[in-house]
Amino acid sequence: MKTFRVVSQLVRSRIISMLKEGSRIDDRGLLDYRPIDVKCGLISRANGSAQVSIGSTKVLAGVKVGIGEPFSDVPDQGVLAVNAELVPLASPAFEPGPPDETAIELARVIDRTLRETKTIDLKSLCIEPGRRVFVVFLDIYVLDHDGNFIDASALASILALLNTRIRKFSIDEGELRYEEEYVPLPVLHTPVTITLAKPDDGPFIVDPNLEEELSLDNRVCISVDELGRICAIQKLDGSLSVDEVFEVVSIACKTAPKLIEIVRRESGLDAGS
Amino acid sequence: MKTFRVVSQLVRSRIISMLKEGSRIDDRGLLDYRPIDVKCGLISRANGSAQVSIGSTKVLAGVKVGIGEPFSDVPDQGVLAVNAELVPLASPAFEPGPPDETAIELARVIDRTLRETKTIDLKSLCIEPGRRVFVVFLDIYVLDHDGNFIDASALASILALLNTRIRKFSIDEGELRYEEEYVPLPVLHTPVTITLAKPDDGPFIVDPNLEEELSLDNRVCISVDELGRICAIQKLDGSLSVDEVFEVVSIACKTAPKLIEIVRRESGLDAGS
Amino acid sequence: MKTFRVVSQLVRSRIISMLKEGSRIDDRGLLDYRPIDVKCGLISRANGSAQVSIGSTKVLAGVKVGIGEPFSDVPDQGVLAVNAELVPLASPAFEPGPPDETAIELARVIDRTLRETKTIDLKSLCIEPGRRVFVVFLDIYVLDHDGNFIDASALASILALLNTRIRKFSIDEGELRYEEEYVPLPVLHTPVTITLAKPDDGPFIVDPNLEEELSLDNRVCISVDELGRICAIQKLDGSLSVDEVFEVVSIACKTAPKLIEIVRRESGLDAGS
Amino acid sequence: MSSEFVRPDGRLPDQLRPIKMAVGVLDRADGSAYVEQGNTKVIVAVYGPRELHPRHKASPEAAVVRCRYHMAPFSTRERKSPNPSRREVELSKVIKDALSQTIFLERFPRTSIDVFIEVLEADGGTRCASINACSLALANAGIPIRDLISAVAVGKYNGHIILDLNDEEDEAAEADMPVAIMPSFNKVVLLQLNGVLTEEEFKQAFDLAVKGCMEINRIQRETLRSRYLSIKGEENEDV
Amino acid sequence: MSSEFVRPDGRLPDQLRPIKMAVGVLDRADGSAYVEQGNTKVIVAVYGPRELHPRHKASPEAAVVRCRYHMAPFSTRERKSPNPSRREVELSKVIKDALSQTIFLERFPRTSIDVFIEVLEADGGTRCASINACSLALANAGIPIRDLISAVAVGKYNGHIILDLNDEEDEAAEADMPVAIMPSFNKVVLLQLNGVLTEEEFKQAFDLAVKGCMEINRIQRETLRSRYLSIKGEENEDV
Amino acid sequence: MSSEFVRPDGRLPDQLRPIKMAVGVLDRADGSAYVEQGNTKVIVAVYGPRELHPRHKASPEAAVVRCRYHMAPFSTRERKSPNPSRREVELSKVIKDALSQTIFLERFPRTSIDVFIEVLEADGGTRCASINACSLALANAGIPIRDLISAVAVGKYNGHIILDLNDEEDEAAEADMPVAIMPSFNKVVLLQLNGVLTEEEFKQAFDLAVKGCMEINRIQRETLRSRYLSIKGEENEDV
Repeated sequence: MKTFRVVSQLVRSRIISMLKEGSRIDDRGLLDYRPIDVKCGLISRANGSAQVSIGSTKVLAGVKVGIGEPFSDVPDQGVLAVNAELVPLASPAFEPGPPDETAIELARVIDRTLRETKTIDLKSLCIEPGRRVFVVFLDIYVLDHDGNFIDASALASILALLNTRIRKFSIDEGELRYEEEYVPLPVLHTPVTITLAKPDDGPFIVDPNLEEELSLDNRVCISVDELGRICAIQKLDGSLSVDEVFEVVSIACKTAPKLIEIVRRESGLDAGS
Repeated sequence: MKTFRVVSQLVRSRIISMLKEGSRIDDRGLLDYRPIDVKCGLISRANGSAQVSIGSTKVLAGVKVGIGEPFSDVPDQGVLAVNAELVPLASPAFEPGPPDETAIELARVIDRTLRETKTIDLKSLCIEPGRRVFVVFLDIYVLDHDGNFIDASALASILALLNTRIRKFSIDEGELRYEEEYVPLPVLHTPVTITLAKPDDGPFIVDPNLEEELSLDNRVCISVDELGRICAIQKLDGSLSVDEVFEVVSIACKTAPKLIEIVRRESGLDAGS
Repeated sequence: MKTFRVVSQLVRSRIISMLKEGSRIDDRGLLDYRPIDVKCGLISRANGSAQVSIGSTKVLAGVKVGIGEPFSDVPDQGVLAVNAELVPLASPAFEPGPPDETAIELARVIDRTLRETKTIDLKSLCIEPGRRVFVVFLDIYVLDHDGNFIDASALASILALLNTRIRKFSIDEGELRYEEEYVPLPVLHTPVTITLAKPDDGPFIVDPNLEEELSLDNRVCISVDELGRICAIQKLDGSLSVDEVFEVVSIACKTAPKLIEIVRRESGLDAGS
Repeated sequence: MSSEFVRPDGRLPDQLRPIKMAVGVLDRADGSAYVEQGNTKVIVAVYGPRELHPRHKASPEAAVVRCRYHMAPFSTRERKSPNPSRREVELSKVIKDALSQTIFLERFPRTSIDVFIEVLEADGGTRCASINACSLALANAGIPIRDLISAVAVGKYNGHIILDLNDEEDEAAEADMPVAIMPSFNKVVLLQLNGVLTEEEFKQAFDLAVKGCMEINRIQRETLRSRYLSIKGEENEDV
Repeated sequence: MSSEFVRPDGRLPDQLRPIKMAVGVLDRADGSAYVEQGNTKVIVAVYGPRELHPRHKASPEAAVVRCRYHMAPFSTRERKSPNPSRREVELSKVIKDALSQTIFLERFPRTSIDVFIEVLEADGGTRCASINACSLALANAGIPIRDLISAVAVGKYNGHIILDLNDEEDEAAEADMPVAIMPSFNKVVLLQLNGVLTEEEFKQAFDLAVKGCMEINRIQRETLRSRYLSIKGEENEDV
Repeated sequence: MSSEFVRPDGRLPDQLRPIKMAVGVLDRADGSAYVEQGNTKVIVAVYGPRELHPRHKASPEAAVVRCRYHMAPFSTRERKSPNPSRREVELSKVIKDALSQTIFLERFPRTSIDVFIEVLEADGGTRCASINACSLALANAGIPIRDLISAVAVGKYNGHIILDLNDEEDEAAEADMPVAIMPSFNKVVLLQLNGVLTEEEFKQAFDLAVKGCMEINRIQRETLRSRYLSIKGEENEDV
């Protein structure tokens, strides 16, 4: 998809030479995100939803909860199914059709981030072991792609999950009973993802915009949760030196709390919100 | 499919100028169909079948009745499944492969015509509510495309349904029992479809042949049943003025009885046949 | 796939003119196979496996045994499912993607060879008639294509089946019980396939290598079992005269025992092995 | 029309749902628009005119309109598979046909104009809301059009002819008839009937649809003038 | 052959089913034919030689034959999904290979000759009926061919070698062997065996197939001469 | 690292499984290699640089690497459908990205270099074994590379940081982290973490991975020198 570089050689050179002097084309600090804007609960037909803008990159995540069969290796757990669509609205480089390798990579990075941290308490979503469990469908829709849709997707995903309400239920002798009341989905953690990029010879930045993404050869994303645990890494483009690997992990761990604070504030986890 | 106009500018001009003077290239009246030929019951392995020719346009419809699951929103009704194939025999413009947008539109227009009039008494085709019902597969095969395959498909479809015989059955304590005897499918109505076309500046015709279809920019089809009820409309190409909308509906309502008479005669619904 | 002939006109002419004088470019006799090399049981995760090389043509066949539903017309029999992949490792002419017509033809010829001879005793693989039976998945992987992958696939298939071990089981009041012990799959016959080719004007050869396959216009394969029964024929390329049909059948019947001996030796069916 | 008939959501038979429209809502697209009609929410992006691949699909005489009507998996009551359904394929076609009537296609030979519709929430009337958004997005992209197309559905519900059905009404309706018009030209560019009407009811319904389209057209024009419009002071934010 | 053995439908072992053939049955196609053998009904259209897209699939030396053998959903006992099955893919290939032997392909470089087969009713022997219809349709299209290919299946049923199996016989048969020949050249262009035969049985069966093909070839030639032929005064109408 | 911790298969935490490598194992391919790490068995073929179809996917500036990581249906505990899974699509991408770092792509504009990986048996670490085999196959094909990429997974299992997880360990592990490096350049070209680690554990694990890669790189170099290598005298034959 990104085989054609839509960025000119001139812009690319300028971005790299500015970075070497410690500045960015949009005047941000190297480790600063663009403005982040959040709207939760836009989609009333979804169980949960959140739209996140980072600069003009815009991602909408929606959650639907249904009933299905558990995986045979964890028969007593609900199912989390993450899907991502790079819909062609978002970029001239995106084409209609089933998810390509980039969309699949996005979905799988978010999936791992949520799954490995046990962010959703899937055990509490079992109805009848081995037969029926709740299935949490998380659908990620990238609507406008101005770079770094992974971090925006991670934020929209966790916010949509925190926004999700399901009918309170009880299991009475194998019978599923719903009550009138709606309750939150059991969400136990708030992992976020930090994407870093750098030119072959120059410093790391976080949250590359599209021009930066296309100009910088090396890119990696790292997920970190509120306990400071590293819960997913994916080298995306290019390469890192062995020392740089430690550097990106360190930057990610330092940056995560700022994003987690946004999640907590926007989702009402913090009392002061 | 029709992006390339296989009709020459000369033919097109001649068709339009003749129409403005009230005549057609094949000498028909503006509101006359080409000769209609019907053969019922050709396919002995099908539960019902009918082949309809309108001029040299030829459509074969076959009905198979099987057993399947009902839709969850109507658990006590049988299922009607309409599929249309524009098989590549029929035209150099048709390609092998899954149904394209034109074939899907055809199937959905026929489906709506039959479904909205409740032409098949689906309630009588329930075996075990929510679990097992009869499924009526109606497959439409366009074999030769010389224009107006929609009307030919609608005729072939209703005639194939009227031709359909199923084993007489009874439900005895949830058990399905077949008897030796075959009985007709419960078909309650006889809707037909009328396609009209016109040049931007000229009169309406019915039953455009292929050269007319390719020469006239505006086309619409309307389904009407034996009670005079309008039961489907689809603007196909171009546009109509607000007044023309009323005109096409009026023409369709006046033309329908002639087609319905053919259906009744060929299917033996009329005693005099 | 073979629309482009990768063999030069020069090689082609040389192969044909040598054949007319009774000799082959690799010095083999007309009815000689290239060296055949067999390795059984390479894949420990499979229930059975065998790799067969004929010259540098290399095919790996693996067998997995699972549980599934029987076919509705033989509810009391296990299922044999044969699939063949011409993986793109094997030839610049093979492309990634679902099996094309050549791969499907390969799988279906092998399938018929095994099915018509009742090589696997499928009746003994029924668990619960109409509901649950053992399914024998035979997957054929062509890894290196230097001609005649059909015969190599047939050898690898029967050897993989003979190599297959399943947990000993018993059916106790409809309950499936496994024992610790592993037992061989019930394989009753040892059919093999012989491929012959000839120029329009010249003698038949067996086991054409790739250059021969691309140079000779006429090709046919014939399966024969240890009882001398002809159990599959497929004309592959070109044509045969009526007399030549009898000739190829006769050659196949004479050649089969040599291949069957290899199967028996490598699988340990012969005591002397 | 019996003015005393009150609909499930309290509307009168000839009353539109609250409408919200905005243009230029996406940065990468050449043109974009967002439309809400009641709970139905649609976002549209337009790209083009641009080079069409593969080239043999291009026309030497005019631009080709390509249109994808697509529903987000979370937009419907039950989760919808992201694979295009037959309904989505049909709606893509009829919307494409409608838009092709208003664009000056002959000015852009060998190109495509690509219209991408995402239904974010589906509560009835999604194809009409889509067409309304497409019109705005084409205008926002600066693509020359003959007229702003406006669309609305009418239907027959409990024996009454009503305007702008929501999902609850649609499911129980005897008939549902989406209509799109080019008001300045008095042209009908989309017309479908799903259901059963007498000739008399059809006339009544169609007249109501034309009135509804005129009202929507007025709001579209205001939106383009102000680049943003919120009718009836809803609290919901735009996307 | 034991002439006393009578088959389920009353035929003798070496007896063909009633055959009906017609050419030029479709208007749009360059050539077409319809063939009935017993209840098996097949219709074929030929288009070409015509330009082949995409061009890199064309050959600078000869025409490419493309062939689709396809079964109508209502043609079989259980409804068949319209998606091509593995069986349909294989049969398309072996029919294509057979037809490629008879067409003067080298006269039409860079083109395709497209053969579309629709099985309308399947009661055994559909690939052979298809080949018989393809031959007629190629001739009807005026495509130069070396010979009219003729095909029929033979098989072993209850220990007897029989000609032209219907579905009931096919399902119970020990062997089914479709054969297609170019009679004037004494060439076998399709040969498949599905089942088990001794070498002796094979010879007997193959000889019977050749005889059957000759009989069918005669009927094909008469059909082309009269453009229409109905053998044995069946009541059924052609398609 | 607690050297007293012994793993299910008796290995020490920092111990690789037995490794077997061979190059030039296939005749048709331009380059090929076979790698076994424990029971994990992988075969790789490289074709190219060669002309790329369709041409608009080629780059005028450099070769395009295309990579397919594919698992044989019999390679896994339950039979795997041959259709590519989402996991296989992702792994194809990350392996392709890794290989693209080492090949002098700019020397072969307008071409593709096609890397086909077949996992014949999957017992953990298949992507790393694949990368190790890809390196060898590229070298075997004579494609100029900057360095021989070497890969191995590290993980956290029962609280211990361990090297080169097999399937049993992988399924029970708290974290699994595949790493690929270009040793002469000290470059990390593949890095994924699947699981949860503290920053401290990450450092420990990553250091262990680098050591493991160095050991594998030594074996790769010996293999290329001898064209065949069998470590630790395993009885299994190579493919």
